[in-house]
Amino acid sequence: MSTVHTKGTEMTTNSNDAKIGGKTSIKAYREALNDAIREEMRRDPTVIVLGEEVSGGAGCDGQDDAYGGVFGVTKGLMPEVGRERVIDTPISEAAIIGAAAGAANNGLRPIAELMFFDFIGVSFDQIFNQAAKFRYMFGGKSKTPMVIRGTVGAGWRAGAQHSSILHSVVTHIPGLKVVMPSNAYDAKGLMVQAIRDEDPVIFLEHKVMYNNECEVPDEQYAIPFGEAAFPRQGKDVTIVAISNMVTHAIAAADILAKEGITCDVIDPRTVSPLDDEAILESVEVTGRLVVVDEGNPRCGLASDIAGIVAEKGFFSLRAPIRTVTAPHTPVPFAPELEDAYVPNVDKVLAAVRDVLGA
Amino acid sequence: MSTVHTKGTEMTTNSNDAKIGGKTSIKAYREALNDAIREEMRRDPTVIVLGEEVSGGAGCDGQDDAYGGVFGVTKGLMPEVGRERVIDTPISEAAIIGAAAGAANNGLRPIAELMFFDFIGVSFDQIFNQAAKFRYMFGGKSKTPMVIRGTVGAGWRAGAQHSSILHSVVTHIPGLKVVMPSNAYDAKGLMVQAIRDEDPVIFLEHKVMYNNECEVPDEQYAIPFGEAAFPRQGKDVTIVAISNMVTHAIAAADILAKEGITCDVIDPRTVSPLDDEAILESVEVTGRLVVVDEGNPRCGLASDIAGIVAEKGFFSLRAPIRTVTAPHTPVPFAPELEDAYVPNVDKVLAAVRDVLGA
Amino acid sequence: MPYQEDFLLRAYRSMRTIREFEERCIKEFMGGNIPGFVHASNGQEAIAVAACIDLSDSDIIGSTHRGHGHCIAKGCDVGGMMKEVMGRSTGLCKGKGGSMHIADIDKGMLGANAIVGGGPPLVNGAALAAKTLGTKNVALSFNGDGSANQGTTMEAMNMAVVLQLPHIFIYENNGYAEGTAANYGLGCDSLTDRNAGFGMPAEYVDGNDFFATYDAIKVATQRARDGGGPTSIEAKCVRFDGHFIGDPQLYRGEDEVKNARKTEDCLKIFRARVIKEGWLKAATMNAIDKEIVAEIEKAVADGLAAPRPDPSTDLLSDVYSSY
Amino acid sequence: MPYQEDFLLRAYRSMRTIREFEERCIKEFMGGNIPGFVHASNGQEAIAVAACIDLSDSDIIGSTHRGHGHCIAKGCDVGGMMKEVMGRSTGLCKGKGGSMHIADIDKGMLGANAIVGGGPPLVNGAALAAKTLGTKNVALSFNGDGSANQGTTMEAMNMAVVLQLPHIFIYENNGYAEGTAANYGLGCDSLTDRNAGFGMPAEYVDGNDFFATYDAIKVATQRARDGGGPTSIEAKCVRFDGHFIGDPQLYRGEDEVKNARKTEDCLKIFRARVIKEGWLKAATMNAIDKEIVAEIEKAVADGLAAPRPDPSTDLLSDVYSSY
Ligand SMILES: Cc1ncc(C[n+]2csc(CCOP(=O)(O)OP(=O)(O)O)c2C)c(N)n1
Ligand SMILES: Cc1ncc(C[n+]2csc(CCOP(=O)(O)OP(=O)(O)O)c2C)c(N)n1
Ligand SMILES: [Mg+2]
Ligand SMILES: [Mg+2]
Repeated sequence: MSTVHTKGTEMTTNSNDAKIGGKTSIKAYREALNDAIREEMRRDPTVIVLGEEVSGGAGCDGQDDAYGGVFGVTKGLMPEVGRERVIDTPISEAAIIGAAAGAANNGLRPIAELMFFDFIGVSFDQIFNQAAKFRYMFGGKSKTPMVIRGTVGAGWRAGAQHSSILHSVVTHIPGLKVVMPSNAYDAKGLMVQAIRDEDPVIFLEHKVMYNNECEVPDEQYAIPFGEAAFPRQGKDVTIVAISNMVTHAIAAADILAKEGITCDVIDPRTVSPLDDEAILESVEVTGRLVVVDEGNPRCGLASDIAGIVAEKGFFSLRAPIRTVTAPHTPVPFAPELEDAYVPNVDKVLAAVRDVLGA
Repeated sequence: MSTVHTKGTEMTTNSNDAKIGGKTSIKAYREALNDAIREEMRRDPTVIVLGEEVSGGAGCDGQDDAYGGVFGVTKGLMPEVGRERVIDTPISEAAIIGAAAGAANNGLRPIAELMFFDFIGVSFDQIFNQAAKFRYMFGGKSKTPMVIRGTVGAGWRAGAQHSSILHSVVTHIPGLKVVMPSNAYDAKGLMVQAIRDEDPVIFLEHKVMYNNECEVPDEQYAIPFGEAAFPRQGKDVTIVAISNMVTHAIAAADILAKEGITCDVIDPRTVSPLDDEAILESVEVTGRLVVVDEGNPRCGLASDIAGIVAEKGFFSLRAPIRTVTAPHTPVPFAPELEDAYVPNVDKVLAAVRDVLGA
Repeated sequence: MPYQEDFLLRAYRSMRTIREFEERCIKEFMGGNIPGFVHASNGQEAIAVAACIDLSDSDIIGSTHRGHGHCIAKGCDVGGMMKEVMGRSTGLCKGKGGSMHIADIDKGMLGANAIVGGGPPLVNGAALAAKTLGTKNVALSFNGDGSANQGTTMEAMNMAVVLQLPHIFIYENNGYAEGTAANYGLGCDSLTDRNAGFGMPAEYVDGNDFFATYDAIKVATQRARDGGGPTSIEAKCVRFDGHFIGDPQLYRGEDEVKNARKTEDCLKIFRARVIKEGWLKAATMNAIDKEIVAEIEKAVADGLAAPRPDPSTDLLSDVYSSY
Repeated sequence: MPYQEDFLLRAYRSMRTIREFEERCIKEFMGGNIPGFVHASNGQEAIAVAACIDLSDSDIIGSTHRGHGHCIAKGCDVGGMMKEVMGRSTGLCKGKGGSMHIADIDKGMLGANAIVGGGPPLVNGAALAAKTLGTKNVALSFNGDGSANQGTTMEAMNMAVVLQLPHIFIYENNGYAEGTAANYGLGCDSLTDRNAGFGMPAEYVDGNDFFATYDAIKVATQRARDGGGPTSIEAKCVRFDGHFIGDPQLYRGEDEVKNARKTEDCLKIFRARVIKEGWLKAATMNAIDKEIVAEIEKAVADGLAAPRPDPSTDLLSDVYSSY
């Protein structure tokens, strides 16, 4: 193992966190999230879940908990803790986020679900003008411990209004924390931290990853925000990738490794706060940076990171920074177009070869 | 005059546009906007204005046109064209933007006002998921010629919810154009273009600039989008600034000029599309870049531009890029804090000296 | 005979086309030929057709995620629609939109909408254009029991009243918003009464009865054309299948759908009525059925044979008119 | 005597404090001592006090841009408030909030809100916390005739009914939203009827009459505490000054305000009533007036003398609990 990252420890499942003791199991991203929420709800009676279909079947003749969230993330929680704490709501996202924020200021730790994070549009004021700003506007005299969960990203042929990955928009907003786990291990640990955190946390789950499995400790553990993971370490190129793009970055690194090119793959795990130190430290060694992000390019995370490095790590750079992002278009529906829209291994490989050739 | 910019022609009032023939007058930013809208409404009966208090006094016993917009930008329009075309609305921003977008698809050219652009939060879906995406989702078979006007920025001691400058959020969104004039001349020409444009345009007016005056041609003229202005030209440092930050960039350039340091001040005027060619061309000469932006730093315009240059202009760079932005905080209320929040001449000067010293 | 034969034939054909289109969509989706999220409107055909049958191409409708029926009722080409839901480049939206974003501006179909409550503000805009330009056109939005609770919908209702827009708000109350009962999500006892409170005439009709629905909407449309402003029409109906195709529908009562298909099928009810009244013959309708089966069969075959979009030309186009 | 003397004295003192506070704000704003946008609530005191007088610090209110009166009625320190609107570091929010963002969580004052309609969803949250934790606390949101038309407000009403939240929606109908008449912005004839349509009890009261308003809110509050869910109370009132301080109010009718100040002043009406009924003596109230003038005088003097925030320490703090 390379020694690029001083903070890096031996990795479990793409993560560099110190190994959690005790039993582990192979868990899907979805299950890992479910475990995290369930255990926190058991531990802390102030944790509630609210949103559309978070249980499902409200007022209906058939089964209760019919969905458990349309992606099944909150399945089984309502039967255990009851409708008082797993609350199906009308289709009123502003009211959902507002209820969570107001409750967070009054003793609860709500986990609000935006079924698809694309629905931020009807609730954005409650997120960016209310929850995010309370503490500052009130001179530090309030806290708003809440989580807003939502599924993001393309890949499901869901079209332009159900496939966005709007992390850059929320990362822009001071007062929010933004979390984007790339695997089940991180999903669990980051969700635990998100629930226990005292600030509003935007927790973005990539919809193509719900079935992705890895080894996950059975016990609860919290992964601190702002600490990157290093799923691959190397000295030739730094690749920063987030959420599902980590999958492609790792695949690219593994291909390149066979050619003798070692990539330092950094998964920031949380975009706000961002572990820019880890990135700068890596670029100091590699001199080359590729940032892979599924978001649109303008004012997006890729240029955000590129900008930070161009400012603080300039003298380390030996080649132009390369960003690999979606194009400046909405997400198209047709499979061929959507596949061309989302960055993939080939594009990461091309970018890496490009910065190495330069 | 330097020859950095091949497209640059003799400047009128901070602008490099070819001089418009005919009479000019000294006009405030507010008046220039009013002129632009009034003339377009006279010329084209499909242009309408809608929003809260765009006329003012609806249903009241007192004067009609009592406000003409709370900043007076649309004053006098209603008495001329009637309430049918200058439409006061309830406080329902989603419905305002939606009405504009739906009307734009059906033969009108609406100018919708968000009294403060901070109100984007309650209307964001209609902007980013609807208006911005129609054309793409519908396979090019629709057009949405609409303008969303709003006042932005700090400086009025208006607090966290009335002082934001959220251009980075809308710049992120494909399908939108984003316009931010820095002076009355550009305000008029860009507003004319915005109204005549076939795509949704976000038109952001900085609230501290409404009284700023300069020479403005009496006749109508359209300034094309995506063409930067070069209010000062120079060879030592490139300063990119937008909206009211141009004022500070020019002031800094004038101070530095006395010391023999010449700054190439670039005002992109439109952030989307962005005239990145002009920026790259300039950095090729200067090798040094300072970006000044009032927005928050993360995923903001400053790092957007820094990222573009770090990718496409890397080999021109002789020093780290410096960004001068607001901090990662909401806008504070107290005057001392707000003044410390907004970038100013001193901070621009410090950044320029920094990149020169490097 | 209170309705012209031609009218009845058009109504039947339109409803039957929707039914067949949706049933084939379900089949093709299950067979892997249609990607994405698809929400079928079978069972709710009468409302779509009652609302659109009298409209011209310059009258505008705005639809929802469950929009196929509205498209067909408004005259969109089923071949173009099938290609669109299959994601083909000759689809109505070049394959860029898909089922949830299908639109056909030439037919006055302003788009399905994958954002619940996204449509009504936009339809206000279409109505505002009609009013401002003095065209006498009307605009209709389709809404659900669930989307009634979205703030955008309620804002749009109030604004339509304030500006006296020619906008008919149709609420298809199928009893469910995904897996949530309508009467859970709606705090009120009656959506119609709630809407009346906004200051517009509000009617409740049995949406399984094409004729009752048609008559109510006709009055509303005429009022809107005459400058009388908006109306709310809540039409009770039944969603015959899942919220989305593939939904296991665990939340539904046992035999609920089975019974509804028997007793609350708007197509059966229509047929029974027109036969009983002697307005149409069963044989005529059976012949139409056959034609439609063939038409949809061809739409599917054409769809499957249609070209796929080419990323090198299609991915980046159509974002702006110019940029 | 149907009201205790102590209660009446508290009510009078509170209303009188609001009046004096607002009138001084206007003066200090005009004198350049208060920066920003300030919306004064003088004229509307009775509603704020009627709503809050029985509440404990653990009951929650959410306010609007016109929030000074609500703060005072809820027990916020006027000295801390004056410092806050002046932007001083010893203000209630360290000078970071200002008039439009004044809050005092310890007093159950969840914040003014510069976003029209921003409050009701949040107050639902406070009510939800009370319900979930079983505290028997209630939550009140203040709303205007204008903010009634914001989708967030309407969503919040429906959700409050669905979840049976202990939330009282107070609508201060002062006839205006900025320079737009309430009956222009509201498409309905009666906001109270519209709100009733959402499925909650809805009352209309004369907000200039402290007692009528108090009685109605008391019933609603008790119902909420008892698990009976939300209520809407629309209280008619008069805004004595501009929308914001400095507003030329061109849209108002001639003598409209002058007349209202004569005949619709809730403070005068209160005094007249308690004197007529023999519940309080004029002299007692006059003495209170004097005390209050002195108190506000001191608040202003203290405010002007208070330290200003220090950017080097205060600009970057309080964004997060930890980051
Ligand atoms: C803003 C938003 N919230 C939630 C959803 C997810 N969603 C899609 S359809 C639907 C239910 C809509 O119910 P209803 O309006 O009754 O229409 P129906 O499905 O019954 O036709 C939901 C919650 C969405 N697409 N958009
Ligand atoms: C979302 C939003 N839209 C518009 C405004 C601007 N604005 C501030 S107060 C106001 C009028 C509010 O009217 P009303 O609710 O009746 O309250 P009042 O001012 O009469 O107390 C408006 C339009 C705002 N602050 N927020
Ligand atoms: Mg439904
Ligand atoms: Mg009002």
